[in-house]
Amino acid sequence: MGVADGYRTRVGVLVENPLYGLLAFVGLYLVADLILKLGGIELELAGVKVLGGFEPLNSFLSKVISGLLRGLIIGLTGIGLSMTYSILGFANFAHGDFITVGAFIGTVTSYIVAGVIGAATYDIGTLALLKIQATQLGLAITGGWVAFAAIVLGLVVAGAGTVGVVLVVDRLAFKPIRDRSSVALLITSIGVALVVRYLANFIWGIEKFTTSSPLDVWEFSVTLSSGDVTVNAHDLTLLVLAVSLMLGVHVLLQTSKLGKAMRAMADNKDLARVTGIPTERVIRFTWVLGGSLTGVAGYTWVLWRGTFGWFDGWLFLLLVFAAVILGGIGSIYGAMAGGLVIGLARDLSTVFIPSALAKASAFALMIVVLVVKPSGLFAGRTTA
Amino acid sequence: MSVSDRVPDRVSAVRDSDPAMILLLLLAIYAVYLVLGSIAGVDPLSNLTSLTRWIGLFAIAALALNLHWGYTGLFNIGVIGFMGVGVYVTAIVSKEPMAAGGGAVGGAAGGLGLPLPIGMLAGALAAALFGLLVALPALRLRADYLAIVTVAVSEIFRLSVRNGNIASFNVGGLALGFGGGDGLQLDWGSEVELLFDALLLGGVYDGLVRAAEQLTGSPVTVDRVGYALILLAFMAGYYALLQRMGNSPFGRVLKAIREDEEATNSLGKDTDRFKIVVFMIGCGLMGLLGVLWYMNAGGGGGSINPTQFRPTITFYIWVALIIGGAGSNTGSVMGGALFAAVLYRGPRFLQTVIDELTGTDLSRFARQTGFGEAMAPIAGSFDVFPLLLYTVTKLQDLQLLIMGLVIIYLMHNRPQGLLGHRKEQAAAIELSRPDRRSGGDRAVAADGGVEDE
Amino acid sequence: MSTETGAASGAATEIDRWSESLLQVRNLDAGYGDLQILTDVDLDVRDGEYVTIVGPNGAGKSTVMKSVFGLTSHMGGTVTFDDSDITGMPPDEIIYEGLGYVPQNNNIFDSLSVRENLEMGAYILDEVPEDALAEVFERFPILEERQDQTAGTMSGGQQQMLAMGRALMLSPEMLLLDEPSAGLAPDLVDEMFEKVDEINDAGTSILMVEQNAKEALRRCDRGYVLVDGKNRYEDSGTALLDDEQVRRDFLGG
Amino acid sequence: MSDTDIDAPDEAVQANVPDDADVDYEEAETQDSETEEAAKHVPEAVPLQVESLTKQFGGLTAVDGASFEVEQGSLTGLIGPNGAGKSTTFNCITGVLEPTAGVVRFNGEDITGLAPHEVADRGLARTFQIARELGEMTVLENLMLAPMGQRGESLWRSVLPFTRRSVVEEEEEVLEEVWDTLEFFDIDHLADEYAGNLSGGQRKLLELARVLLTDPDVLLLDEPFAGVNPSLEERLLEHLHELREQGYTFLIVEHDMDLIMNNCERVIVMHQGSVLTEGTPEDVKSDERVLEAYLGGEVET
Repeated sequence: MGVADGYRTRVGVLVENPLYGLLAFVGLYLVADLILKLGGIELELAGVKVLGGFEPLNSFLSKVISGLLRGLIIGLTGIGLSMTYSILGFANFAHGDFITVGAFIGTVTSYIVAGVIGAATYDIGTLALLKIQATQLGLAITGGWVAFAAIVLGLVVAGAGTVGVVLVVDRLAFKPIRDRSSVALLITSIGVALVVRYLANFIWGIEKFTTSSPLDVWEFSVTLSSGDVTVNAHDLTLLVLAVSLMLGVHVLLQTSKLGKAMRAMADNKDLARVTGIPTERVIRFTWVLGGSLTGVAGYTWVLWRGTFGWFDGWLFLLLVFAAVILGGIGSIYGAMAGGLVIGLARDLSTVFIPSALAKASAFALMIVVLVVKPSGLFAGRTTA
Repeated sequence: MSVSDRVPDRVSAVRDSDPAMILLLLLAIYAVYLVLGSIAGVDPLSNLTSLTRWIGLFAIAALALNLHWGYTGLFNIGVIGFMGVGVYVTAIVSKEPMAAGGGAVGGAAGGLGLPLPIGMLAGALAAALFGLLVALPALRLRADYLAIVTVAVSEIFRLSVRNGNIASFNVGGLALGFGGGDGLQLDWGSEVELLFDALLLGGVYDGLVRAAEQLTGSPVTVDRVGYALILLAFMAGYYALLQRMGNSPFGRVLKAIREDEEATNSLGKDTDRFKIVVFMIGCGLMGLLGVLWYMNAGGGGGSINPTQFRPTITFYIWVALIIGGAGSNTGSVMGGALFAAVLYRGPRFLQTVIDELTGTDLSRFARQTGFGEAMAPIAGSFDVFPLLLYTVTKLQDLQLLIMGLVIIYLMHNRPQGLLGHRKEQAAAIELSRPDRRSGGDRAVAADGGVEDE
Repeated sequence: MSTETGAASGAATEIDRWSESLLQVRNLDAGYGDLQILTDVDLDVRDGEYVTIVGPNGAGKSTVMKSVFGLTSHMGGTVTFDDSDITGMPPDEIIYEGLGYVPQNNNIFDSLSVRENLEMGAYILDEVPEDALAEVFERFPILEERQDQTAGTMSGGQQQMLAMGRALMLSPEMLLLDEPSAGLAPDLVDEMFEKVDEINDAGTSILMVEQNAKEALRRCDRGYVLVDGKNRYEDSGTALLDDEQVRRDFLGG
Repeated sequence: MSDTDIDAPDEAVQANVPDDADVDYEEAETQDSETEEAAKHVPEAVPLQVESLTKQFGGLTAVDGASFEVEQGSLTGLIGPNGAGKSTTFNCITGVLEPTAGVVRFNGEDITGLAPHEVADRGLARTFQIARELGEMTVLENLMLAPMGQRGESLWRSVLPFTRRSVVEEEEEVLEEVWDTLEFFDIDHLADEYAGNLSGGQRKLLELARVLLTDPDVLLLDEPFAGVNPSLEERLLEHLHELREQGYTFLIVEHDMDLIMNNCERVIVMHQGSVLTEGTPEDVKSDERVLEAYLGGEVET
């Protein structure tokens, strides 16, 4: 199983070389196709369409924007996944459900703040179970100071609450088997994922909830000849938040003592121990950092899409894995970059293929990367 | 089953105790279900057939997964994808033909109309080939990467069949297709009868029909019983096949790959070839399992639909295997049976029994109430009964939560499974000391004299 | 300083001779898992002394180091440092006792910068000890020059300096060096040995395991020859070096 | 595995005497007269030839143009100080690592860059420095695995009813051979034990027994005596000599010098990735450069 590095297999050699040529061809084809589509040109060969078509510029730009925003959420989530991989040494299949935790805890907080302070007509139980139409709460970041406060508090609690859950999970599920194989930890994480996911189901039920009230969210449009490109305040919130959090993580890892210790531990656990770095504390800090980012990412998803269900975090996890693998598992900068690539790939793929296959194409991209460059694009380092 | 006739009786008795253990467990499970069922007045026939259905399916599933993970260490968490390929291809091959453009509705699609056994063979073959497609790039990856790739592939499959563009297409004047988001009706006739016929057991089937008509007067019951029997037969077949595969030099190499691939390679075994072959075989078995799983929705013709192919069932199967203990076929069957009876069917059955006993309809209560209503009395008057009731009514959803806890518990406390470590030697014969040399003349070895023989 | 304790093969009784030693290893048995490597090893390092352990391949030299630093399975005997019993203590506690350890391989954090590596060396302190850092930079000017470089991109010799620098960040009383010359080009080996001399001259006791026996014995105060997991000879470095029997031991008597 | 005797694999080897068997000795020109004499000695057969083998890991050159040969039926020692590149050389010969440059010839055939199982298949088998026992398999299973090209390794032969019988018969033959080997190494009392529960020395024995069962021509043993107790070591050595007399060829990496010097008729000394010298133990012992290499410092090569 530990075949990927150093040790050669014949399958690898067989598969790699013709594949590079094929990949280059596909890449060039897609670029050419895109250019022709944007120009509205269609090339036919013997009556069969081979290249081009029509893709309005505004639709294309909307896809780019949507892809970037999705990529930011993926990246934000991926940082935590990547860190736990490099410091604890396993692929955490419960990570997707930590998004769910953040989304629910944050939204409940926002509902309660907006419902109790603002409208004061709902009881806390109803609000906490998200049983009312959110439009009545006017939960938009530009919807007045109460809504603004509700959203900011929601963000904070989403982060902090997820940290709490994650720490409890680590203490109960992962710490007792810290020294076991990565596969044992991985299987355990699947168990954790089921518990968390179905606990959310148990409490909030299977219906998706919807939050934002579109009327109150400010929109900014640019009109092109082919139509409008629109961005709203929640998109911008996500952009600002994600970028600043990523910068924050960068600064933290580069300058803080614990951040450096995390990188040190990701690099060389034995040496970290010999040097006197308190490994358990570093692990706890890893969960805190990863958990808070993931929780916030969950809440920003709610803001951005305006809806969330108990199963969504799990469905999202594969995209996050795709991003993290693409960027080189273990590297947080890889996770950020991989997130953007996967997000863009997912949304831009709809230029070429039916939108139902958008997600599939992102997974396919991940598999291609695993085949061509198993160590990821930011290869060579397993650095947090 | 794999016992050679040359092996002494004493030994075969020991070997045979494995199937005996399985039988004993099955009997115990049936007894509990029958007793509880009769208390609650559940029809014993439907009680037993639906229990058998799930025991059979999960045992088969655990056996197939055990070949990948338990024997060879291939971390496949895309089982449902391979099941899907199997059942979809079978559907297309064996569905009634439909002329292209004939169906007015968009997604309607027919098949090639070939006999069901051929369809099943094609389905298993297609799943094996799909496995090859995954294996070529993925088998050189580390276990955790292979896990991610397999689950991604199963999702790619699900998303692809959901896509409307291949819901229906025209091949040589026939409308074939995957049905898109609407899924496919498995209208290949009475699959149970077809399978009995294929096994040249048409007479047995007719006998069953006559017996059922005398007993209950319903032909549906025949299909239920027949389906249960078919599943048990397949379970026995899978078990025999995999035992034979495991108890052979072939199986020995698989175990060796699981333990240390590089060392095995250095002993002159072409480990890549073994991994590819075994991955394909396992995927083929999963493909066939897919057909069995969806062919008969508890008595009637089945249907398939992309939402059924979410990874949830994969995790069920993993829990079943972990309970039984990866690496042992006997353990896999027992794990599958325990999982089906206790964790999978258990909550629903318990709910039915409670319904019958209390004369209530708990599932209606679940629809009417929610977590909030259940919690409110606790806050007010410490009345936990509504929460308990809600919990009971949500048992079906909660079973996955419980499974999660079971996984965590087993990984912490019994990573070798409930049955513990089982010493199953991978060889075609019993590995005892050959008769010609009794324990007494070990001295020969001490001076190295064996070489002269 | 080195003359004071060197050539200590005097006639004084064992107990008197070593009563004041900083590190005392007595009857140490140790190994990995169930595999015993060391049998009955005795070893002493006095305050300020420079002691070398040499011996043929596979004699268990590195295991002695690791056992002192709590990285092997302890099977018997005692290790005392600075009058406190550190037998079986885990490495992250031993580090508080004033012992520094430089492993043979993987002894730096590759992806951290040089400066960050040094800061990690002083992790257990609240603040980065500026004076210790200045001292390390003074001793290894190349580290100051390259303090922002990613450690993994430096040459082998520089990495070895960095590993020593990291261990010196806590100003330990004693430094354990495991084959510091391994894998270094010949001219770098000399430089490395000079650095060890300097560190010792500044008052830090040294216990060093070396493959490069000739050079190590020439420079140290005292040496031990380890064969088959037991210490066979002990004398001043130069005396050992001239001993024909010792030379032959390296090629298997 | 039809011929299950542990017998001399001679014919194939004898037929393959390379014409240029002595070419590579020219590299050893700076040696004293005794070694030159050794160089003139043209071996009967040279099953294993390594020419200018080089292996780089990134910027580090672990093996730097090493050339040597192993004679048919010899017990050859490969020694050198830590970091001399012995294990890397082993890994390059057996296909675990792909050499950066150079050629490995086995029985005259260029086997450079073949996969480990292809190398093993040609009769060049190896053991590992740290025993690679298959922990969750019993000792018997570990050994039953080893014989090459078992019919039952084909899935169909193992599963189909009408071929199963031949598999069973073969298994019985293999089992007998395995018990012989178990008794030969006196570990038959451990037969049903999981290999993971064995002690370090027992694992070494198991690994040697296992590799012998692959019926190789040449065995590459990586520190076979590490962790083996002295009495066991003695018996192992006896076995090695016995096997060598039967025609097996051994190349042994070992750090215990006594052992190499007393048991090998040829010794190859590696230093800093290349071959410093080779010859009889006496030659090597009296070679001042070898001692220098071991004591440390620069050595003129």
